[in-house]
Amino acid sequence: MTDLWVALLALFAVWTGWRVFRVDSMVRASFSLMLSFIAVGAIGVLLSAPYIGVATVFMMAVEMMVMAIFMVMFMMNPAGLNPMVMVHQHRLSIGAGVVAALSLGAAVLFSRPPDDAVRAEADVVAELGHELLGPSMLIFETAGVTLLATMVGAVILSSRQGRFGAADEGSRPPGLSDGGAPAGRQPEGGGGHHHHHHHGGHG
Amino acid sequence: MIWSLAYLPALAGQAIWALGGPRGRVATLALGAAAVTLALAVAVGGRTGAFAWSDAIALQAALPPLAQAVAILVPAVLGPIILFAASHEDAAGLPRLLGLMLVFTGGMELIVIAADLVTLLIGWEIVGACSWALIGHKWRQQAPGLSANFAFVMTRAGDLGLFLAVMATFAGAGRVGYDALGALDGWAQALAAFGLLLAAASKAGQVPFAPWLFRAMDGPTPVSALLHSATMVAAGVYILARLHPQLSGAPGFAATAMVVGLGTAILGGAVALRQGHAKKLLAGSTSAQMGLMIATVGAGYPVVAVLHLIVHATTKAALFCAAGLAQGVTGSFDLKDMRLGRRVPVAAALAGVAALSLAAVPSLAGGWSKEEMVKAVEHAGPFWTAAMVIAGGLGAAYATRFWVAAFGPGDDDAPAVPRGEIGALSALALATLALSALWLPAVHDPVASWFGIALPEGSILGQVASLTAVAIGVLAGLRLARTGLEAQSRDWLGLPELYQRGVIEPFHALANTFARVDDAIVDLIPRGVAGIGFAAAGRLSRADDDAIDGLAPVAARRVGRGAVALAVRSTEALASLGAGIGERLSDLIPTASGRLTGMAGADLRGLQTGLAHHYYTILTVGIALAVGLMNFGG
Amino acid sequence: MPIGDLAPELTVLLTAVAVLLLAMVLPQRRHGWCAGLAVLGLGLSMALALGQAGAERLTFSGTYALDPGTTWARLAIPGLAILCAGLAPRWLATDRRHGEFYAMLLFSTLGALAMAGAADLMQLVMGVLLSSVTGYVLAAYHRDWEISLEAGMKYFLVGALANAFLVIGVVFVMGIAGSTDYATLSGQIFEDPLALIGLTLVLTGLFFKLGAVPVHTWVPDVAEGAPVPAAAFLTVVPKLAGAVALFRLVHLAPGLAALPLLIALVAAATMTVGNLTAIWQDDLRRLIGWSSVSQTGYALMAVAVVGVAPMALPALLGFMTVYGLANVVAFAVVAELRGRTRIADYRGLLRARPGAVVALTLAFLSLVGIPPLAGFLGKFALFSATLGTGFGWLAVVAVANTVVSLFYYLRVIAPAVFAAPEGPVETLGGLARAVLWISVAILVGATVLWAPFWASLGQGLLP
Amino acid sequence: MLTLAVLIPLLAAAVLALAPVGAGAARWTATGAPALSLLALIAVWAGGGEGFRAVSEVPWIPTLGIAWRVGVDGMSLALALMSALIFVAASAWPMELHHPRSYYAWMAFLAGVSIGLFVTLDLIIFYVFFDLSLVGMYFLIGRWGHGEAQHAALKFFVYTLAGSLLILIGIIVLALNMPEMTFDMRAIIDSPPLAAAGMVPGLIFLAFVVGFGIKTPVFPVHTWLPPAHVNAPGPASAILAGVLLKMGTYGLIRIPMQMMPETFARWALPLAVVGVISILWGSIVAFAQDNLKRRIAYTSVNHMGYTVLGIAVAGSALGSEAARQMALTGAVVEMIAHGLITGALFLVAGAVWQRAGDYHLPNFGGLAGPAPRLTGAATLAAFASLGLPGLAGFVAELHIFLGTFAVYPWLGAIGLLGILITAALFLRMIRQMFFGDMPKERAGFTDLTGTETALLAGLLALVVLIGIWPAWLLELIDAAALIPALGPGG
Amino acid sequence: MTLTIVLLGAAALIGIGLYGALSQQSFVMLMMGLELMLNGALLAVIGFWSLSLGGMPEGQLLAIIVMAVMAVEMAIGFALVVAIYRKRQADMTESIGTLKG
Repeated sequence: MTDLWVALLALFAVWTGWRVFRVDSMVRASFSLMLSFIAVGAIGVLLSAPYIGVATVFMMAVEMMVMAIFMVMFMMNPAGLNPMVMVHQHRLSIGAGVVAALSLGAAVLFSRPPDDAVRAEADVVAELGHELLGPSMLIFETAGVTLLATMVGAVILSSRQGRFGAADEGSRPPGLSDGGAPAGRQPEGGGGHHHHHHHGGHG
Repeated sequence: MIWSLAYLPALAGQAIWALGGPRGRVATLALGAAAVTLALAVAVGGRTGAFAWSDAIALQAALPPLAQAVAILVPAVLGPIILFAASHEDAAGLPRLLGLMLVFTGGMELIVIAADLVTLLIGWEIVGACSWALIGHKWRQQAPGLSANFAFVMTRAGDLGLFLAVMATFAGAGRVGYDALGALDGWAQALAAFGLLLAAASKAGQVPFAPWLFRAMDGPTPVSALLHSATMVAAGVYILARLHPQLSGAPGFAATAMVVGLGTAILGGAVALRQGHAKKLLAGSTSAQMGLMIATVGAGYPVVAVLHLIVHATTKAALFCAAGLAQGVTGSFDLKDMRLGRRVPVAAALAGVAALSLAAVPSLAGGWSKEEMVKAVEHAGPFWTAAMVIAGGLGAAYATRFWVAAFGPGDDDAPAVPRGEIGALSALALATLALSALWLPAVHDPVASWFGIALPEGSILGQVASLTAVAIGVLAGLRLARTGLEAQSRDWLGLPELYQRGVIEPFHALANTFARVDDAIVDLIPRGVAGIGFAAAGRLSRADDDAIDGLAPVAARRVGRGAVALAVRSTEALASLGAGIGERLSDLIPTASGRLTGMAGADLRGLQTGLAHHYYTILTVGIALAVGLMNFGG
Repeated sequence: MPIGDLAPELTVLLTAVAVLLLAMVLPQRRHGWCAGLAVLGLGLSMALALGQAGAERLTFSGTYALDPGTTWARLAIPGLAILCAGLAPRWLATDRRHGEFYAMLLFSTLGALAMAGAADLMQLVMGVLLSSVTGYVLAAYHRDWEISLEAGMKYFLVGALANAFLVIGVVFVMGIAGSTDYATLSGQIFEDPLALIGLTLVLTGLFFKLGAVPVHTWVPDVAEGAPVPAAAFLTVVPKLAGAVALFRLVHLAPGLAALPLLIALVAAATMTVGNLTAIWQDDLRRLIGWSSVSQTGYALMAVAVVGVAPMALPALLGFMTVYGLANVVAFAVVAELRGRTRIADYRGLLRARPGAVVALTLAFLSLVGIPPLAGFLGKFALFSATLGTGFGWLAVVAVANTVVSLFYYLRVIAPAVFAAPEGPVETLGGLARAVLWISVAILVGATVLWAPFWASLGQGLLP
Repeated sequence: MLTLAVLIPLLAAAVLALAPVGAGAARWTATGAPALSLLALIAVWAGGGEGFRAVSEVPWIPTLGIAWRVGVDGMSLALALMSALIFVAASAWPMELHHPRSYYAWMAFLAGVSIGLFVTLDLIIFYVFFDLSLVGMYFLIGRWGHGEAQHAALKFFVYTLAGSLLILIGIIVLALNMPEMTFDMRAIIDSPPLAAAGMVPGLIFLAFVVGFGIKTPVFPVHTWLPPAHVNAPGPASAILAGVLLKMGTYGLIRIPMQMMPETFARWALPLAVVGVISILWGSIVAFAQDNLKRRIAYTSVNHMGYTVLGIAVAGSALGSEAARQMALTGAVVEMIAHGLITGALFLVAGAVWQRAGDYHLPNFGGLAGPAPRLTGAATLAAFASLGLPGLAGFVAELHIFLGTFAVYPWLGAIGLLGILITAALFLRMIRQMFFGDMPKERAGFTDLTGTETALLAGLLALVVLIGIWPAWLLELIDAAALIPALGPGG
Repeated sequence: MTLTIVLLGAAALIGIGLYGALSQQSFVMLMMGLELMLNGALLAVIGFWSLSLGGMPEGQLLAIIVMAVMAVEMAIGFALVVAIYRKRQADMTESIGTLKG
């Protein structure tokens, strides 16, 4: 029974994953992606990894909400809700995806992973806790530092205003002479080809 | 001590050149050096010397009688020539001229005293280089420079034979002394013998090297006199005579020497007979006379050849002085313009002595030594003797013709007074007269015993034939000189026709073919690459047209010059090809790889499009390949 | 948990946090002080590392290795980071978030250290991730300069895909081998295709850090677009760490014949692509970027002969050290010349700025491997390690590439030395110039110091 | 002592690079430094001894068997002496220069490097100096050359670096195959590794031959030479031809011949053929050149062809011991002789350039009038180069041909053609330059100055001395000690 | 059996994700492709942990790491997209093509 659910959920995850690139707006795409994640999270719950599964579901739900809001609020107004097709090297990409999936599938079929299912009585959440604060503490801590660094970095890059006014003002290389233009290649005319040219409801 | 024979004149020559000074002082110093050399040559007879370079190579010197005779001859002839030069040549270049002549003499003496092949080679090449400098003495003019280069390259081509001989001797015996030469056998012996013959033939102006002697005539007259009498040209004969004991064992050596010698003697005689240029006539005669001597060596009588060499040296030096004197009077070497008998009667008489000696008229020295040579060749067989007799007849003809044309009684009787020239001429003519004493058994027997040989015995028939030929030759010479010096009728003995049909026309056809090929190649050549080779070839063909009548001698000369021209041209073509295509081909190694690399660089640069999805593609393809390798490549 | 084992890493971490805090309180024009603090912290970290130099053990339950490789990384990485930090104060003087730059630099250094010492695939992933995310930020640090942002974005795009592959690879390897622990993985023959794919994907993740083909595409863009101090850092420090990490990983699968071959082919491709593409560059920074791709290719020669040649590890470490030095010198010259980067702008520079041209020449000749500069000794070590194994042909490929590389290095030097000078040249001066000369001095001194340095390099690594 | 001989010029270079001295002082510093080296080398020579002498050793990287090792045998001492002498002449040669101080710094640097290359006994140090010579020459040609100097310098550097890297590979493989890794030349010569037949020794030999062949240079890897010469300043050309080319042939003797004799013997014939081809090719192509320097440059290919032929014969393990010694003696003498002669010729060419700014031979003529000393020097050098007896070139070529003929008769015979063509081309050059009419634009051409005359006279006097009395040189070289002992048939 | 199905699902997700990463012009859509690949990794690690490795704790840790990678990459990615958008109003990969060659 569980196996059937798992199989169906896996199929659902794949199908929704496929939908991500088939739907005609980014918001729908991100909801499809969320559904795919939720399916995987559900598989986790079914396969005795409740913590991981639930964490996945919650985390991804939040992330995808953020992503959707992000697109609506911040990015290409009103493109976030508009139908769109924005692809390049499409055939090659399909080919690459198919080849990757098929060869991984073949590898899966030809591989002999150990056959040792999780014991039903195991207290997996506690084991995870012990692992995190025990043998793998260094990894966990490194992950923590990484998250910290990511937050700092993201703030640096994205914040508009800093302590001293506009955060990015003056953040450019020194010129060849004091106050001159930076050396080397110059930016190409201020975002000349704006995306509006590329999609306009033909989708 | 023995080495001083070589380095003393050489050093003296350099000193004289460096010091310079007025005509008289230079001449005196040079004469003094020649005299000292002469004295040394007399004094050091029989001595030996060695100068070690390393364990393997030591320069050796020795002076057996045969060598000593030549060693004495060289400075003895040099003296009068210095005298001649001092009065005949411009004062400006005189120190250089006399100095180089002394260096040249030193080189010749080194050849004479050499007792091993390396020493010989050293002298051999130094003589060649000095002759280059001497022929090119008048460097401001175009012709002497070209001629000097031509002569040097030509003789050096023959020198390669000497190089081969040295190499073969070392390879065969591990040493390079003359004694080692005798110890050779098999291919080493053959290579050594024929290498030496080649070298000797080139120095002695034998076919096919004869043309360089003509080109050498662009040098000053004293140089010609020296070159053609006791040095350079004589070196070829000398070395064959000196090494005859060691070489005669090589199979085929004797016959080849005789073919070359007698062939040149006849062809050279014919050339001389048709010449209108005084010095070139004499040059042709030198080839012919050297041919006779080489044939004599081939017949097994080296001492006889050397005796003729000595006689010929005084004779020929005298004749060149006479020719120079005549040119001094008329301003050119053209025999047409001469007939100076009334203007310079004394000189004419002295030249007459020399000319008769060259003609081998009995009672004069040349007559004796030539008859001895005929006797020597008789031992080789009747055919050789016949050729020898014919050559002798030709010699009598051109000698007579020369004298009559140059010093026969002419119309103009305004006296001209060449002083120093007369002195030199009379010294040489007197020497010729003195050598005539060799007719006397009281003289020639002790000479023969000093050399340690017996003079050859000949048949009466041979003597008669030879003398008859001389007589006919003299008469023919008289007639030829009288009937003028322009082109003769083409049916002279039928030979010109034969040459024309058999050699000249086919050769022209061949030359034209080559010329077309050459043109095709020349098109490939960047302009200006040609230079000396083409200039030389052009000059050769012009000289051909100017000086040669299209008669018998033409064949010899054309073949020789044609061969040279061909060699020069083919080298030229190869050089241009090398400089052009070949260099580009070898330059392909760096440039082509460089260019390919550069193109690959430009192409690869194109891969870095600056577009992220292309980066992704590269990454994905790379991973696919890596996965494939990991799964299937192990 | 012997927390002291990680004292150098913790020092870097604490310094990073301290710098972050300091940057919050300092007025903007004093942010240069943060550089001082960072340098102090890195120096302290090096001193602590020196104190643990002899250690040879696994720590933190086998997730982190203390061995010669880690010791070297703990000295070389902070050392080079100090030089890069020294280039920054003048360069970023106008930046309003100047202070945080050093925090990111320190976090990135920490990531590199974590990567170099990782003895567990998961730790490796975290090290790579920390190093990468901070790297993106460093590359894009000139937020008011599109070129820099573009460089950061491209770095991110390539890195994100590569890291995704890395994680997938780790999952597969763990799924088949049952562990991510090097000590457990060591010697296990990888037979299952899934495990082999996993291993390949993990390698790809490290190739990304090293800038090796096919994940080299970010290097020239970052070298050209990133702030020069960051470019110097990013083309050097992650590579050093990646090289050690890769060495450790390849060390794990001795029986896998295809693995050395793969590395060798990647090495050949990397050096060739890097060199050939560098030929016609007309931007100096980009040229250095491509040259650093090719240098990665040379370094991989040593990895290809892991386990076969006893000198492989010292050769790798020695080569990477001098490569890093020479690269920092080259970027220091660019920094000192205020980012002057078009090759045409270097014409006749010898007259105006002889010091800079001499330094650049020394750096380039060292990168070519002209003796007696240390770059030669590095290449010599690589050749010595490679020749005599089955991968001698790699040395020949490297020779051909070295010849090509001389060509493009001379394309910069020749006009600088031979041409007539053009116009006035301003410099950055200050700490940047000091760093330039300090690094030149170290580079030149490396020739003499090579013998003790070489002797101190370990021959083997812990799993 | 030998270390001193290397360090003095290098120190002088450092001083010149840093200290602000005037042009005159720079010139005398750059002249004095190799002169002091020359004295040091003469002291070593006077010290006498057999085999490697004046040896000293300072460890550098002991774990890898690399050390600063110096010491000379007859061959290297002779070459070092010759190099020092040529550097004295080339540095003292009067030049009008921009940036004279840097120029003389590079000259002194090259002097130290070149002497160092010949006196070192460590393969890595050898390689170091080998490469440094490229760097020095690159900057000399590129900065002070004329015409297409930068391109020529680039080609020179890139091409010869390719060769040197092959040598590096060879060196490393040799050292790796020693029982204990070492780069000590003496140790490797004493027990040559890679004796077995097989692909690896063959490939390593090939690497050495190509590497040294490029530097030498031999056909067909010689094409870097003419442009480098044509565009270099005269004294730099003199050094390039006189000293740097010798590094190739010296290396050929020292490394492949002495350190892998079996392999060398196996491949001696192809090498000899390459030598003969170089002889002919160099002379024939030189014949077609209209540019004075190009012509002299190609004769270098020709002369180095003789040297390579001699070396190949010496290592052939065929023929008699005496013949091989003869060939090797000839090869080494050819190196010395060619250094002196071609050095002199290129200095002459430099003098011509300084006066006329032109190398195109048809634009010349009749210079014997205004410039007799120049004519004399050029003629003497040309005759020496074409192998006239009594001059050094003859001694060399005679030995080479004697040895060659005893081993490979046909090659010896074919190679002889080279001396004929060389004669033709040099005589043609002399005639074009000095004889005949003087073109109008050459009016005012001046003769050699006193300094120039003295320097050329010094070099040429040695040429004459070697030509007449080579015994001292042959004894110094001691070719018998150079040829590795090898079983018959190798 | 279940494991195989799960892994095949993971393979499909990775393939689709790769397709997305290669084909999408928009930064955001491209990142969704990367997320999908990591989703596949997550599915695989859950499958391995539960069905193959006997629930060993490192498996869960790896799952967390996969999530951490997702989060970190997304955060920094969005920050970069924001920064670029602010300077250039660009949200597509083609619009950042200055650095090339």
